[in-house]
Amino acid sequence: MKSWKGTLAALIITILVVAIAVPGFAGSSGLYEMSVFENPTTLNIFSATGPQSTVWNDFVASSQYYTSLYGLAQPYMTFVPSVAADMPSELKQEKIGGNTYYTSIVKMRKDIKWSNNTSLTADDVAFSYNAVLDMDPNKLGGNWPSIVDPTVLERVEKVDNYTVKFILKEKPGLAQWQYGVLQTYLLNKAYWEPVFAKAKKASDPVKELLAYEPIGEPAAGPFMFGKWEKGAFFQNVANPAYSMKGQITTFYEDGNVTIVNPKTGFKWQSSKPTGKVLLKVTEGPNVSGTLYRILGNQAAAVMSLIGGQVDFILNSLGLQRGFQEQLSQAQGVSTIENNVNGFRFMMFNLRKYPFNIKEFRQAISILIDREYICESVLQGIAFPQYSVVPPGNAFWYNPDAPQLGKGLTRTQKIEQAVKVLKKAGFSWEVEPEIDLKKDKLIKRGKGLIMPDGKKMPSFDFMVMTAGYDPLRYTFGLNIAQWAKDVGIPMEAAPTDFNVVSDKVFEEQDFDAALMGWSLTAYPDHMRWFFHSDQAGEGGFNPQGYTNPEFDKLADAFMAESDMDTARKQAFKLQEILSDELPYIVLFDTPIIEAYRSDRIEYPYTEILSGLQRYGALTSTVKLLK
Amino acid sequence: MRRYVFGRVGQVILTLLIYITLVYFLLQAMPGDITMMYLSNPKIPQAAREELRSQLGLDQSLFIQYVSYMKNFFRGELGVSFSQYPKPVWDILMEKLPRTFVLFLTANILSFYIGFVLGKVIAWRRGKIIDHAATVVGITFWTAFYPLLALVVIWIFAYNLKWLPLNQFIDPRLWTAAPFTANQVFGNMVCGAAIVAIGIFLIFFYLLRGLKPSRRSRVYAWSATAALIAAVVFVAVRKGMLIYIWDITRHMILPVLTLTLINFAGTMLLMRDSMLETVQEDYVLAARAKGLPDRVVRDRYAARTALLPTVTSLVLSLASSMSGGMVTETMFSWPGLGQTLFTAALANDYPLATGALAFTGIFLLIAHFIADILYAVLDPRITYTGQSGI
Amino acid sequence: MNELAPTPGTGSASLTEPLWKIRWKLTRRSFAQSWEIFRESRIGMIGIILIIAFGIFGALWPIMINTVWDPMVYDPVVGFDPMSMHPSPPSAAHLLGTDPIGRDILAQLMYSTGREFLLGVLSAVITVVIGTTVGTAAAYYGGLIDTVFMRIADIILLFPFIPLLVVMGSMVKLSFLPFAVIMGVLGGFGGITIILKAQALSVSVRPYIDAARVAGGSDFHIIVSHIIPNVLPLSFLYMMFSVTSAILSEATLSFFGVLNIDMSWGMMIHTADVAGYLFDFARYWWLWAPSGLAITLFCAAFYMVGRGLDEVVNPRLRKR
Amino acid sequence: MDTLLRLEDLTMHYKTKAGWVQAIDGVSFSLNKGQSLGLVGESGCGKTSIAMSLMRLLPNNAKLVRGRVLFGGQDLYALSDEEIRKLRWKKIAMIFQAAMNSLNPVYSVGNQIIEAILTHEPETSEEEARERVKSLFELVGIPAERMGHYPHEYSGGMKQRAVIAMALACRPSLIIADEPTTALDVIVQDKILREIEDIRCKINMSMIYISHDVSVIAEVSDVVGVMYAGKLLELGPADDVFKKPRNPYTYSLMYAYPSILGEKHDLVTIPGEPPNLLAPPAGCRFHPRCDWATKECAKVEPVWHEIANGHYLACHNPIRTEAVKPCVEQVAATGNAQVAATGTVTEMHQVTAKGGDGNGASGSN
Repeated sequence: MKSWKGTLAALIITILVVAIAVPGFAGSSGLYEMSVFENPTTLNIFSATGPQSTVWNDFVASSQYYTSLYGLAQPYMTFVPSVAADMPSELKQEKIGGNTYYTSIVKMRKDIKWSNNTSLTADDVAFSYNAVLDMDPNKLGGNWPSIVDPTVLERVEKVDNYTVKFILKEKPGLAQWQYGVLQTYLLNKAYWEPVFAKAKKASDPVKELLAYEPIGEPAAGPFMFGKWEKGAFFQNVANPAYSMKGQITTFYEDGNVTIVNPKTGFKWQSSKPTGKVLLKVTEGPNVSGTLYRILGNQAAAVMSLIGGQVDFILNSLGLQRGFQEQLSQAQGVSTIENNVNGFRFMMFNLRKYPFNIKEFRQAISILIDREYICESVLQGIAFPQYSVVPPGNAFWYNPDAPQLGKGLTRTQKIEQAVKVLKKAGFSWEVEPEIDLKKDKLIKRGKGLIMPDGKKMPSFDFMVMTAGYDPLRYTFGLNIAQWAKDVGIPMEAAPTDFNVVSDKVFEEQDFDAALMGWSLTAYPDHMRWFFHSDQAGEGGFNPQGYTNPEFDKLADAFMAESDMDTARKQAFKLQEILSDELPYIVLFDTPIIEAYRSDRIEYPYTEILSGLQRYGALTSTVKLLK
Repeated sequence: MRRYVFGRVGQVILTLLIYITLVYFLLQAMPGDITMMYLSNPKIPQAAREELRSQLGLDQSLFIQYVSYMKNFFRGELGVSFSQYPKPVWDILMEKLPRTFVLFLTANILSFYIGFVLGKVIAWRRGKIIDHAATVVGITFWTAFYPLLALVVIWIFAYNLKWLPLNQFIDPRLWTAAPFTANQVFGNMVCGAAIVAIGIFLIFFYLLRGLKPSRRSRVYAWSATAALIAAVVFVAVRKGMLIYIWDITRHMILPVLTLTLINFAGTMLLMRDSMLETVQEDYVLAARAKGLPDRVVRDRYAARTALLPTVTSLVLSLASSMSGGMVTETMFSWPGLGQTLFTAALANDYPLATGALAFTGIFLLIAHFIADILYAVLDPRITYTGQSGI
Repeated sequence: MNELAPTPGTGSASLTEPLWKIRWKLTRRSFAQSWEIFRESRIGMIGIILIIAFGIFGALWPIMINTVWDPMVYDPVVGFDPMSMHPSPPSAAHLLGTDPIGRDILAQLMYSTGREFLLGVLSAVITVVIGTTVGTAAAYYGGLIDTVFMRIADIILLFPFIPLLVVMGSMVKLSFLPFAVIMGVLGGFGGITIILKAQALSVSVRPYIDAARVAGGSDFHIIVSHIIPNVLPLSFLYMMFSVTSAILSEATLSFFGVLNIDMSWGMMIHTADVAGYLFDFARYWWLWAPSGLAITLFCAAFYMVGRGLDEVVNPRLRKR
Repeated sequence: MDTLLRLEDLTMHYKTKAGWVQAIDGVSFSLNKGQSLGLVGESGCGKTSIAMSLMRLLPNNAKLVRGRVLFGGQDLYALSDEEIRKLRWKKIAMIFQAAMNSLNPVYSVGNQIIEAILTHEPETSEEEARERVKSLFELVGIPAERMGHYPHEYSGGMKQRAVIAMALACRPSLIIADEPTTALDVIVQDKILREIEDIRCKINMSMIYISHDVSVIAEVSDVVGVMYAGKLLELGPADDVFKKPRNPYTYSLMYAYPSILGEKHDLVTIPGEPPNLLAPPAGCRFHPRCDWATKECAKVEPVWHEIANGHYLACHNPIRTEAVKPCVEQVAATGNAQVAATGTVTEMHQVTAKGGDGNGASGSN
C-alpha cells in the first residue's frame, strides 16, 4: 500500500519535472503560422461554399487552393483578370435554339497550370460552371446560388482550349456578373468529372457530392493541402506549380492596374495607366507553407502571439480593444487598425403607426449622439456612422448624403427633434423644456400625443444582451434614455440574438430593434435591404420599407453593368435612405489585428476589413527570419 | 442475478428513451433553426433555404422527425449534422471522444486519488491544523470560478514561467511530420495504460496475494511491473510513437492540474465525512485494540469502508465531466465533446447537440452500471439478487 | 436535532398554554441547541461571518446610490465616468477602478451582491421547497407517487447540468428570474428529492407518526407537523449547497455570455474577457480580482455554512 | 500467585464542552494471574472507561489525572505509542461490547484474525497463522471452513465466537471482556460465557469481565468489583461480595436484576438517577440515592479500605448482614415481597448457573 503511493507520487513528480525540464519542440519550420478559433470542417469545395460556408473553411482552404477567372486585386479591390487574359467581351444578344440569350466571350491565359502540372484549360472552366448548374445550385445551398446564379447563367461553352463563352438567360447587373459569376472558383475537370458521375448515380446526388472527401485534388491557387490534424492544426504547403508566382501587380494613383508575369511573359493593363505608382505587389508565395493552429480563445491566441508560436491571429472580428495596448508593448509585435465594411443600425417596424412617419424616425436619429457614445462611453472602440455604405468603401460611399443631427449639443438635438416631431403633428402632454445656454434638460417630455390624437403607447426596443454584444447593448440603453427625454416611450429590451432574429425575420412582429450587418464590397445590399419585394416573410426588408421610387432606382442600379453609372445610382440611393431612414445607422467597430513584425512582413497593411479579409495575405507575406 | 441484469437493462433503455426524447424536444423547442444562417446573406435565395429545409427534413412535422430520429437512434445512427451537412454526427463525436476521454479520465482519477488520500488523512487527524487548512483550501478551490482559475494557471505556468505549453493538445510544429494521427496516439495511450494497469493488477493480485507476501514475491512483483512498463515503453519507441505520446502528456499537465485543483476537494470532503463516520465504528476501535499499526487501521479499516460512497461520486463525475468539460476545453484549446456541444448549440445544430447530450446520457448510464459493480466488488455485503434495485 | 418534533411528554410547559406556544418554545429551544452545536464548527462560523459581511456590503448599495454616488456615473449598468480613460485603475473616485466601458467596479460589485443573494436564495428555496414536498410525499404515500418522482429524479440526474443550461442559454438567453427558477426546479426534482425522501422515510416509520395517525390526524397534518419538521434541517443543509451551485452556474454561464443578465459578478468577468482585458492578470487585476474573489468567497461562505450544518444534522460527524 | 495487573489510584477525566467529566476516580485494584475479575455497575459508571484505559485506547479528550496502571510490573502509561501498540492483543486482548460491529465488514473473518497474529508475531508464516486460526475456530466451535466468510454471513452468536477466537489469537495473558454477551439471547449468552470460562481455565489466563448484569458477573468471576459513578465502591471475592454485600449500592444492584426462575420478588429500583459526572456529589457519590446515607456521607468521601482478606470497601455505613431491614421494608412497601437478601443472592447465583441447561427463559433485559 505504502510503496504504491510512493511510486505513484514519484511518477507524477517525475513527469512534472521532466515536462518542465524538457523544452517544447520549438524550432521554426519556415512556415507562416496563424491561429484560428474554430476547426475548419471540410476540404470539399462544394461543402465549403455550400452548407458549410464558414469563414474558417474559406480562410484555410477555399481561398488558398482555387483561382477564378477574375478577382479583386488587393488591397484596393480593383476588378482584375486572374485566369482570364482580359476583361470579358461586351454582353450581346444572341439567339440560340429559339431563345434569346446574352453572351460574352472570355479569353484565358495560357500559362496557368494545376499543381499536377497540367494546364488549366477552357474544359476546366466550362466544367466548373456546368457541373454546378447540373447539380442545381439551390440544392448545393450556401453561396452557390449567388455565385453560379441559375436565374442568370444558362451554360458555359468551350470555344477553343483557352476561350470560353458564357450564355446568360438575362442581362446581368454588376453584382451578378462581375461580382458573381465571373469570380467563381475553378475546378479540375479530370479530377471532379468521375466524382460527379458517381454522385449522379446515388439516390441523393447532392448529399453524395457534399460528403465526398477530395484527397489529392489538384490546386491552381498558391497553396495546396498539406496535413490536417483535426482539432489541433491545419497545414498547407506552397503549390510548386503555382503559375502566378513572381507576378507583379502595380497600382496607379488613377485607379489603373497593370499585371506582369516576368516568368511567363503574361501582361495586362486596365487602361492607359498614368500618374504615381501607389503600390507594387509581387505575388508569392514566399513561404514553404502555412500552419493554422486551432486555439479555443482569444487569450490563448494573444499569449501564443507574444510567445512567438503564431505570427498572426486570423479572426474575422479582429482582436478586442483590451489586447491592443498589451500587444503594442510586446516586443516584436505590431498592431494594425483598419475600418470595416459593415454597420450596426436601429430599425423600426414601418408597418406600424407611428413608426411609419418619416419625421418620427428622423427625430430619433437626431436625438442619438453617436459621437458621444463612441468617443466618451466607448472611447474609440467604435466609430460613429450615418450611411448604409461605410466611408471605408470609398468608391461607393456618398459623402454628401445627409447626416441628421451631427455635431449638435444635447439640447440642440432635443430642440431640433421636437421641431421635427411637431412638424409631423406630434404634441405632448408635457413638452420637454431645455436650457440651450447651459445645455441642460430642465423638464423631460411626457405623454407624447401622436398625430392621430392618441397617446403614444410604450414600445419595446430590442437590443442584444450585454453578454452577446456589450456595444449594441450600451448604445441601446442610451438611445432609449434619450428618447424618453423627449417623451418618446421607448423601452430598451435586452433580448437574445436568436429571439431577435426570429421576431424580426420570421415573424416580423416587433417595434424596434438594434442589429448589425457586415457587407461585401459591392453595395448591392441597398437593394436587398430596402426593396419592397424583400418585405415579405423571410425577406431582407423585415421593417417593411416600401418606396416605389426607391425600388425603381434600385432595380436600375442592379441591372447596370457600367461602373460609373452604377456609382452615381448608388449615391442617389444613399441620399434617399439617409432622408427616409428605414435604417438609422449608428456605428461600427474598427478591426484590430496584430502580427509578429520581427518574423514576417506584409506588402501592405491598410485594407478595408483588415488583413483577415484576404486570409492574412498568405501569398505575399515574407518571412524575415 | 440474471433477473437483476435484465431488469436493469430494461430500466436503462427506458430511462435512455425518455432522456433522449426530452433532450430532443427541449432542443426543438428553442427558437431559430439552422436555416437562419442563410438569413445573414441576402444573396442566398429563398429557394436555397427551402432546399436546405427539405434536405435536413425540417419541412416535415416534428413528430415524424422525432420518430425517424428515434428509429435511427436505436439502430446506432445519430443522424447527420446540420452545420456540417452531410457529415454523420457519429463521425464528429468519435473524432473528439479519444482526447476528451484521455484528458478527463486522467484528471478525474488523479483528483479522486488526491482527494481520497487527503480526505483520509484529514479525517484521521481531525481538528488538527492540517484538517482546517486542507478544508479551507479545498473549499476555496472547490468554489473558485473555474474559467478564471484556468486562465491564472495558464498565465503562471505557460505564459510567464514558460514551463509548459500554452494551449492545445499537441505541438503542431512537431506533428506536421508525424506519421500518426493524434487519435491513433490517443488510442495507443489508452491501450498502453490499460495494459499496464491490468498487468500490474494481475501481477500484484497473483504474486502478492495473502496478508504477508514473502520478500521474494515482492521482488518478483516489482521487477515484473518494471519489466511490463519497460516493455510498453519499448513498443512505443519501436513504433516511433514515444515522442508523440510525450508531447500529448506535456500538453495534458496544465488542464489536468487545473481540473484536479478544482475537483479534489469534492472527493476530499466527501471522504472526510464518510471516514469520520467509519472511525467511530467499533471495528476501527477493535483494530486499534488489536495493536495494528496506525496506518493499517486508517487504511484498511477506516478508509476502506469509507471509500464506498466516494466511488459513486468518482464514477458519476467522470461521466458528467465528459461532456461538461466545455470550460476546460475552451480554456485549454482542447476541442472535445463539450466544445462540440457548445458550438452545435450555438449553430442550432440539433442532431449534433442531441447526439452529444445522448453520449453523455449513455456515459452516465454506463457509469451507474460500473458504480453498481464496483460497489459489489468493494463491499462484500452487497450481492445482486432478484430484486431490481431502486 | 433528529428529534425536532414535539414528542409528547417532553416540554415542561403546562397544558394550559396553547399548543402553538408550546411548539414555538420547543422550536426555539431546538434551534438554540442547534445553534450551540453549529457554533462549535469553526468552518460554519467563518461562513456565517462571510455571509453577514456580504449582506452588509450588498445593503450598502441602495444607500450609496441614493446618497453619495451620482447615478449617472455610478450606475452599475449604464453609468459612465467621463473624467478618465477606461478601464481606469483604483482611484479616490473609483475605489476599485472602472471597467472597460467606464462603469464603477465597486458599484457593480455592490449592486451584484444583492442580486446574487436573490438568485442563490431564490433558487435554493425553490429547490428545497420542491425537494421537501416531493420527497416527503413520496416517502409518506409511496406507491405510484414514489415511483414517478423517483424516475423523474433519475432522469434529471442524467442531465449534464451546465452543458444543458449553456445549450439552452445559447439558444434563448435566459434572464435572471427564469434562470433562478430553472436552477431551482432542476435541483428540486433531482438528487435532493432522493436524499430528502430517504430522510422522510426514516421519520415516517417512527412510532409517534403511527400514534398521530391513530389519534386521527389527517395526512396533511401529519406531514406538515410531524414529518416535515424532521426533514427540514436536512433541507436547510442542502439549501446552502444549492446556493453555491446556483451562483457558480450563473457565473459560468455569464462567462460564456449565454445569459441575459444586466449585471452580475460573472458578467463583470465576462465584460473584461470580451473586451480583451482578462489576459494580462497583473496589470488589469481590478477587472477580475474583486468579482472573482467575490464569487469564490460567497460560494465558499454558503458551502462552509452547509458544512457546519452538516455537523448539526449528522450527529455522527460531531466531535465527541 | 503473581500479580498481573495493578491499578493504583487510577483517575481519568474527559474534557468536554461543558467541562471535565470525572469518568474514573481513584480506582485501585489488582488482579492475579489466572484470576477473573468482574466489574459491575450501571451504564455510564466508568466500567468501559477502565477497560479502555487498560488498553490505553482512550479518546483524544481523555486525560490521565493521576494513578498508574501496572501490567506485569510495567507502567502502561510510561510506554511509547509503539510499545503499547505491540503490547495490545499480544498481552491484553479484548472482547468488545458489540461483537457484531467489531469485525470489519469488508474483510473475511479469518483474515482479520490472521492479521492480528501476523502483526504481533512477524516470524509466523501466513500458513502457520492460518492453522492456528483453524484450531481457534474449533476451540470456539465455529466450523473451520467458515474462515473465509465475511462477517455479514455469520450469525450473531458466531460473530461473538469469532471475536472470542480473535481475542485468543495471540495467547494474551489478559482478556478484557466488555459486555461480551449483552447483545445475545440468553441461551447463547450462557453457552458462550461457559466456553470462555472453559478456555480460560485451560490456558490459565486472566480475565476481566465488565457487565451491568450482575448475574453474568456472578457466574464467571473470582473477584467482583462494584463501580458507581467512576468509583469503585466494593471489591472482593465473588462469594463474599454477593453473599454479604457490604455496600448499600452493591445490595441495591443485586436486586435491580430479575432472577431467572428464582423466587419471585419485586425488583428493587434504585431511586433517582446516576449523578452527573461533571459535578459529582460531594462525599460519597452514592449518597443522594442511598437509604443508609448519613450527614457524614454527604461531606466526607469514604476511604477505600480492606475490610477482610481481599475484600475492599468504601462506605461510611456498610451493611451488616442483619441490617438489611430498610431495604426489605422498602421492598415490602412497593409490593408484596418478603425476601431475605442473602438467600436470594445465593439462589440467584445457583440459578443462573443452571440457566444454561436450556430451561425456558423469557429473556433478560
